[in-house]
Amino acid sequence: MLGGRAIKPVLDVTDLRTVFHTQDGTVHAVNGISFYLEEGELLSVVGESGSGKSVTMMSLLKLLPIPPAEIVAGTVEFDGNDLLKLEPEALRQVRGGDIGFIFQDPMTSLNPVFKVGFQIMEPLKEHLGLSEKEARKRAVELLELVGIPSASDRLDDYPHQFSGGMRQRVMIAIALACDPKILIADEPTTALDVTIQAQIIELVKKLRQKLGMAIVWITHDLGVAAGISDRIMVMYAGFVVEHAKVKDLYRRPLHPYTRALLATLPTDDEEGEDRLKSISGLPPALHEYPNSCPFAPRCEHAFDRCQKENPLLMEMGDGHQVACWWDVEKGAPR
Amino acid sequence: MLNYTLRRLLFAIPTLLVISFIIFVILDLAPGDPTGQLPLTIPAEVRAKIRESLGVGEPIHIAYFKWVRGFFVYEPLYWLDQIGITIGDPSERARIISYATRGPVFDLILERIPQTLWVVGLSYVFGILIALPIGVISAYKQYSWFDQLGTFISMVGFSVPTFFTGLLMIVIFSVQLGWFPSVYDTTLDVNSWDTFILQVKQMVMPVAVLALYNASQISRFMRASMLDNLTQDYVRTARAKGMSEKVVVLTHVLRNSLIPVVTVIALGVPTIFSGAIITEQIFRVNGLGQLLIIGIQGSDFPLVQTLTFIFAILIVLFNLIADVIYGILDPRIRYD
Amino acid sequence: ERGSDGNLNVAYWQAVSILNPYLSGGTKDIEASSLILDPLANYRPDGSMEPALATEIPTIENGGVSEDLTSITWKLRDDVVWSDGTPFTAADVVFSANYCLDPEGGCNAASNFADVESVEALDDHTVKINFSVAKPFPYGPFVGATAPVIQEAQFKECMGAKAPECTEANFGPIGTGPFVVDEFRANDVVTYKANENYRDPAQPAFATVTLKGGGDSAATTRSVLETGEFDYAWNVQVEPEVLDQMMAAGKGEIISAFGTSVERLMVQLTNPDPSLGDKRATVEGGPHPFLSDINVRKALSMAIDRDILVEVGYGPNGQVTCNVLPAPEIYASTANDACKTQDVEGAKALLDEAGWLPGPDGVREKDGVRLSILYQTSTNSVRQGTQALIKQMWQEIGVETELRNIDAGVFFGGDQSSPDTFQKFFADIEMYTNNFDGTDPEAYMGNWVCSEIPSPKNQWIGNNMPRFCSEEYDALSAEMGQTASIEKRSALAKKMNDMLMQEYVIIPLIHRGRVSAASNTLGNVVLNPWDSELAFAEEWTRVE
Amino acid sequence: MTKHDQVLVKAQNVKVHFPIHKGILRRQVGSVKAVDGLNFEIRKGETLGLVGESGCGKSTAGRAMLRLYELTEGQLDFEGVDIASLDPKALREIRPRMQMIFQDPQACLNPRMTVGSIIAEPLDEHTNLSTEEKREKVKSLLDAVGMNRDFVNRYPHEFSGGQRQRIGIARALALDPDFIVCDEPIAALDVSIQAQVVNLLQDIQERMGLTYLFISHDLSMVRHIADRVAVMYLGKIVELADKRDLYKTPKHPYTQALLSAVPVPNPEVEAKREHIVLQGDVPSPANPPKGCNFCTRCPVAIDRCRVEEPELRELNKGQFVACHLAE
Amino acid sequence: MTDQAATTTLGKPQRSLWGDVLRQFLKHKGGVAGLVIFSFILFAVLFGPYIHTIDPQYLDIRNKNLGPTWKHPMGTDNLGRDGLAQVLSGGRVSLAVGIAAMALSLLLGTLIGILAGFFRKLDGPLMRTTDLFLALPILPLLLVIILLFRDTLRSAFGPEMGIFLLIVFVIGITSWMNTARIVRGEVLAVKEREFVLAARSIGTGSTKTILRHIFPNVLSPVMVSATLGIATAIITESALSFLGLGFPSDFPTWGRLLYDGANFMTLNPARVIWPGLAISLTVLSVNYIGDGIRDALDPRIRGR
Ligand SMILES: Nc1ncnc2c1ncn2[C@@H]1O[C@H](COP(=O)(O)OP(=O)(O)OP(=O)(O)O)[C@@H](O)[C@H]1O
Ligand SMILES: Nc1ncnc2c1ncn2[C@@H]1O[C@H](COP(=O)(O)OP(=O)(O)OP(=O)(O)O)[C@@H](O)[C@H]1O
Ligand SMILES: [Mg+2]
Ligand SMILES: [Mg+2]
Repeated sequence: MLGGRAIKPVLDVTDLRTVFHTQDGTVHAVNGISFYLEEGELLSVVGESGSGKSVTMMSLLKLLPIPPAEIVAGTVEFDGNDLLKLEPEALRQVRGGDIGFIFQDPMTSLNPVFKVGFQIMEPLKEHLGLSEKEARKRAVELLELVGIPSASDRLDDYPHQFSGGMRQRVMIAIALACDPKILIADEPTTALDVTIQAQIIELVKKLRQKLGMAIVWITHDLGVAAGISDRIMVMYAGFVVEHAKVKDLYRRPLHPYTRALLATLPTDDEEGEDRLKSISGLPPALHEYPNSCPFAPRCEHAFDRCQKENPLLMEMGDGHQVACWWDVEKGAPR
Repeated sequence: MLNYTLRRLLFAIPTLLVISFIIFVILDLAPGDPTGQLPLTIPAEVRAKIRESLGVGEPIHIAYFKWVRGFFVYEPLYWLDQIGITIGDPSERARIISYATRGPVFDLILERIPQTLWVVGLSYVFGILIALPIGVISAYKQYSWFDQLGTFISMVGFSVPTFFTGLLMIVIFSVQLGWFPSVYDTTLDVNSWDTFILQVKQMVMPVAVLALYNASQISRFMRASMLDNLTQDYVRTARAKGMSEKVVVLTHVLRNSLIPVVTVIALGVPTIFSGAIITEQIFRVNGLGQLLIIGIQGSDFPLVQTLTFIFAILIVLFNLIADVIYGILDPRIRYD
Repeated sequence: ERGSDGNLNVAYWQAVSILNPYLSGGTKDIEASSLILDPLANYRPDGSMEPALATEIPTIENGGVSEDLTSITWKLRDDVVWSDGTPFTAADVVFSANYCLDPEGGCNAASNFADVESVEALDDHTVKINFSVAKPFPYGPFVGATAPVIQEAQFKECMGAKAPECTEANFGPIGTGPFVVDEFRANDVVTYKANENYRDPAQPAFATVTLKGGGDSAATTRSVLETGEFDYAWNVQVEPEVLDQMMAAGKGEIISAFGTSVERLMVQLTNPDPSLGDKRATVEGGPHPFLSDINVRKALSMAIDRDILVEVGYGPNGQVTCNVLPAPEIYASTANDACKTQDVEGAKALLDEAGWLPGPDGVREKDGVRLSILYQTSTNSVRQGTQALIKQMWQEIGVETELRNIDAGVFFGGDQSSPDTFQKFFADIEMYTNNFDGTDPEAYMGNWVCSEIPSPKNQWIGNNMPRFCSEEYDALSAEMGQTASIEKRSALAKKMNDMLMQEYVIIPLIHRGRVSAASNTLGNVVLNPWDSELAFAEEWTRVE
Repeated sequence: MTKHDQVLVKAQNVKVHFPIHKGILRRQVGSVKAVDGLNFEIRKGETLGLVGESGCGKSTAGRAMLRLYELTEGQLDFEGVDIASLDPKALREIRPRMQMIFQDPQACLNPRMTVGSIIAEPLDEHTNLSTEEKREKVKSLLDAVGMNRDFVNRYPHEFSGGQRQRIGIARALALDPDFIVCDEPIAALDVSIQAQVVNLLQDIQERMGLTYLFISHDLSMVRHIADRVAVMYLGKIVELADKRDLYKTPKHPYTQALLSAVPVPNPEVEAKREHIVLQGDVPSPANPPKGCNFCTRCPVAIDRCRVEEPELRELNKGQFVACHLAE
Repeated sequence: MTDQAATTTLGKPQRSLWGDVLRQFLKHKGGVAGLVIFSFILFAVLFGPYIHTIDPQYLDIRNKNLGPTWKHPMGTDNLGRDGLAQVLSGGRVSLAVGIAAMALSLLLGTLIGILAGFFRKLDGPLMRTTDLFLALPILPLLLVIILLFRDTLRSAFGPEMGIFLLIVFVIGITSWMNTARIVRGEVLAVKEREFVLAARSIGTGSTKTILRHIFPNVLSPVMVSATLGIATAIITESALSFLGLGFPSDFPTWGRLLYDGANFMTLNPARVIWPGLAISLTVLSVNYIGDGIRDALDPRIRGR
């Protein structure tokens, strides 16, 4: 897809589609998403709430509740296998072993009744077959790695004895436990304070250098994404609407949605205008598979083609892809 | 936690005293008379004499005081005596005496504990052992046929009174098939394999009836609690760590789901001692429940008062235990 | 041969709570202790007396009873020893009497010792009982299981107020009877073993006895007749058709015998209207608004089809009766047998004649008084069946009935504070069974004299539930107390019975048999309606 | 700054401590010093931003402003009336003049009441309007917050977060208040919606001359909306200044760290920025450190900071800082 | 899309909370099945006696212990009373007692639970009271209550209504404790929700806060208690009749029919099957209705 891919990606997702069967009908949460991840790079996924970021990532490892969820199409190539076709047993080895996952809410993502140490050691024993003692040693190392002081004492604490930031570090430690090739972080800092968020981001940057794993970083904070990523993927209503190298995207956003998102942010020199720009309207309910552009109702540039045809990702050069019929740079339809 | 427990215990004392007094007043007001069970051929004057000799009709405050003294002073002293610690003059002790048996109430109660624990207690244990897996599977496979069937059976088990299920069992297993005795032998002394088999046989039916009833309630709680926890975020975390479903459900979810269920179970324990009246009656297990009902029927005031008060203590105590267990099981809860 | 027949399993649906009959008048307790304790004489199933610890039954003829009827002298067997091996002597008998006579002891058998002035041991094996009045029937003390002999040595320390404290003795009395207590669990089970020192070396045939209490009547019966777990079930109260079905299993039989029990309706003659306050259901409160009319009472009796009551509720174990004193044979009147056939038309005519005419809803009324009856009894499924039947029968003659059933403990309990006792009788009709101990009806017939009317003045103590008061009846009762001759006594008793019947203040329904169930493998069992059912258990054997 | 001359709310040494009970007799053994001596004033018509980390006492302070919590100590003047000591009746009278908008638009609306009745509740409590008048008022309020009038009969769950927040705002406006405490009104909203709500708040402020206490942890948004900003740390204000001063020349090391932690949505800038990454977590307010509250995490702390508590002092005109080192 | 969404929502007819609840309820298969069965039972006991006109108290001794016949579809009992007529009229009483007692117990339980949960000061005393009630000996208490109130009620309301009130009262007063515990827990949680604080900031008083905000939000657990409550009340009533404390003996209720029939189980199975089935079906259907209502009341589920 993307031109000039030098190395073989560690993860290659093509045309992933996931739906939820609910009482009110089918929700089309992920509508044919393709992306790849190269060794050691950090891919940010941004988009507003409900755009399918989490569902996409959880589909990869079938972490969704099935039913109501159903992965209707797609392949997830990892290590020469299609994860979606893997036997449950083999998939289990990938989960936590090869691919680590960090979830959004550190408050609820740890099991409240087990000691932190136990929760870190669990995957170590499961995947690496470490003994209790070895696992404990490794757990201490991991906690030290993520910067928790007096780690060996804190192994016997319960999650509620940790602050939010520390819990998120524990989550990271768990995800890193088995030296995964890929780390998927689903909004890992959203629930945290800015200063703590800065700590975590700093930590991830450091770990990346040290361990060199590939990372998918889900966020809705364009600021965070700007600081850490190599590439950015913007999602809207279950589609990828724009995809580019990070500098490219911020310098030259091509999709009206991306542009609008960037515009809503308050700027440094607030002297300029008194009011923020906002995107009117609501994201669509995903009750049917869209055959028009899902952003069209909120789009200032929408024209008749947008109502009739859903744009596919189009290569705009240097790996910059966009799914839009309107060329914002020219101010005319493509 | 210790502080909390101590404080609750401290508060329990006045509560219990009030409870004991209220029970006393209720029993005092209650109609009925210990001579009511005597044949009509016994003339009224003789009845009056008997009543007098029992101490019926004393002013309530005196009677209450005597009972309180018996319960809180003389009985403990007596039992201390039994283990070899003598305080005061043993012959002075007026223990609480039952009207009907003219024997100490505590001895009667003590005699009943084995069968109560064996039958009713065991049925509670079995009920729990049946209920937990049913609850877990029902919740894990919500709306599956297993779940539907489980719901159905537990509702039936809950709605059919035990006097009916008990009798049905007797008709089938004792009368028709002759497998199990319909009468529980409390004097059976388990000292060999054969007597053990006998003991098991005589326990099968009452335990089954009660276990069904207990299981149907507990399994509902278990199911609800599991359902609550299965959708929690940490479950996803466990799966993402690559834990097997077995570990996810039986370690992570179960441990959390058990917290409320265990307290429900603890709250149910006092009913072990009082709750199985009808079943005890049907199979003639003659445990504490039957003792209570006999006491009530015979207006055996000291027996009823003492038994109900012991139940009250158990209720208050297990309320406390339930709360404490909650605190122990759930590390987030810290009472202080 | 003693102890050759293994274990005897007996089921009582009321559990035994104490083994000292003097401290509990409960039938179950008395019968359970009758296996251990013997009186001087027992009643046989035919109503005759048989000496037990005595050598013979004292009579005027053999000089045992004094001519003036004020004393009786018993000769004791000299070959009897207590189960602990010590000899049985007259001192034990004297002690037993004193034990019961002690005013602080609350002795249940006190009525057996009524009018006893003193008991003396003439020698080691002769006891003389002196009465303060002439006793035409001097067999109250030490005859029958209610008043057995207890061992002085064991109960010496347990006189009077101390009686209840001797738990060990009360739970395991030493006796002269065929069995001794092995283990006693109050309100649950008693196990006995054969008394090594029993006076008849060949008895008892059973080595051990288990007497299990609890459950209900149907369940105990089932355990004899259907499952065969038990050999004997006491006091069967089960609907006849259920009983038939149980017997079809072929494991046992129903045995029955007729004593003096009569299920009867008591008619309230005074006004039970709650608005009367303290005067409610007392003579002072005035007569009953309609039951004071003898025509109404008579019509109520006529309307009842007693055959159906028997058929539905009692089967072979009940007989229609028209007397409140149906037995023994010599006392049974035949003057009232008309009641045996239902006469609805006659009843209606009677009421019409008396001016009780059907109102718009079919209920008869006169001067604004409706024939609306509150009919109470104790809780018991057979009684409730009878109630329902009678309600319908009365409905046919235009009488409306409201049924009420009261817990037996409350109904018979005599608690001053309860409005529901049978003595207070705050209802129009009440139903229960009564009988008398032994074979002598004097005390029983004395229940309906004026002075026995319960009222707040005597703390509602008294047996004259209908509040019937007749000088003539009182005179007859007094006369009986002075009469020794059996024939004259029987004539007096019949006359009193007929008076009550013809006044319709008591409406007898059913002469109830005592019914028990016995396994087919049990031999020599005859139901004894005059004494403890277990009084002759030493004679029972196992047959194949 | 002429429009902001009159002082509307004045907090003097406001403290809110939550008692901690321990022991068998539940004696009070200490307290959570959620708010520990606030001094500031809010002028009529201005927006005072209040920023700080989670748990530093922002919400408690906001709620204390409306006396939803009883003050442990201090004085709270609302137009010269000390509301901290008002009796319940007088307090009820004054309630309509001060209102609150909550953080979680989901949680602050009763899920079982219709939008109409939610907005009408303050009217029920404080006015004698007829049903008809109330309905009209509710509709005009819906207009004011830019919602469809037909939504009155719907339930909160049928709305998006932004719409729900508008409902909350409409409720707060129902009684024409002078002062509104906005407790993180946009924290739970999506990026694309946040702007809508902020714009709405600004519109209303202009139209109705409202005064806001705007609590947030989003420093860029506070910079956008506020006139002056107070930075809180562990129950205390560490810096209070005009927003320009504060963002340009933060004096307190905590403010500096806070500002540097805010990511900038520009990869080029972001790559070059120096971040001051604080170590450790905020200490527990039940057990604050001796001396300066910030000394445990402060990158420049000196010994004096661990002993002596710094006063909030006016460094430049209108810029208050509580730091020994600031100059 | 906004326009589209707006028009679809506007196009819908105006909805109310209860309308929504109903709509959601109708989607719950178990709930609907339960409702159908329960309505059927209700319908049968209300109107059945007008179709099957035999007097349930009429004794037809000559036709006792019959199996099912055309005239007596459920046979007759040992006094010749018609089984069907008894089940129908017994159902009226059992259901009335079940529903009324449940209502009373819920009322008490909810009230006490809310008060204890909402007012910290009341919490201790009320919860100790709950302990007290849990510890009270039910049977003697019953005897006392009946002793104290039976005659008054009987003269005020007539024998049957009087006993009905008494039984409802007794069952109600001895079964509210669990509801109270549950509601209290729930209130403690709801009390901390922000909308309660919002109400306080508006100046809403305690009473109104409770009525408007707390109560509607603890309704779900109350509903669950309610469904279990009906079942327990029906069964407790049967235990009362069994002890002679209930209705007059010739007054059929399901529990009593089952109890009286138990000994005739092998002789005439119809005597236990029908009342047993009636109780079980009622309990089962009420339980499913409860499930349905709970789901329907839950805005989280409904909101989706
Ligand atoms: N269990 C579920 N049942 C039904 N629909 C679901 C379920 N989980 C997610 N969805 C729907 O799938 C869509 C995508 O959800 P997803 O969680 O991936 O969003 P997101 O981009 O991660 O948003 P956020 O930033 O809020 O985490 C949403 O419309 C959501 O409503
Ligand atoms: N009712 C209460 N009882 C005891 N402590 C409380 C109470 N309310 C708040 N606290 C404590 O007071 C401190 C300040 O809480 P507050 O909610 O004001 O913080 P905040 O700055 O609003 O945080 P956030 O950004 O998370 O909303 C916290 O440590 C909190 O735990
Ligand atoms: Mg997400
Ligand atoms: Mg807050």
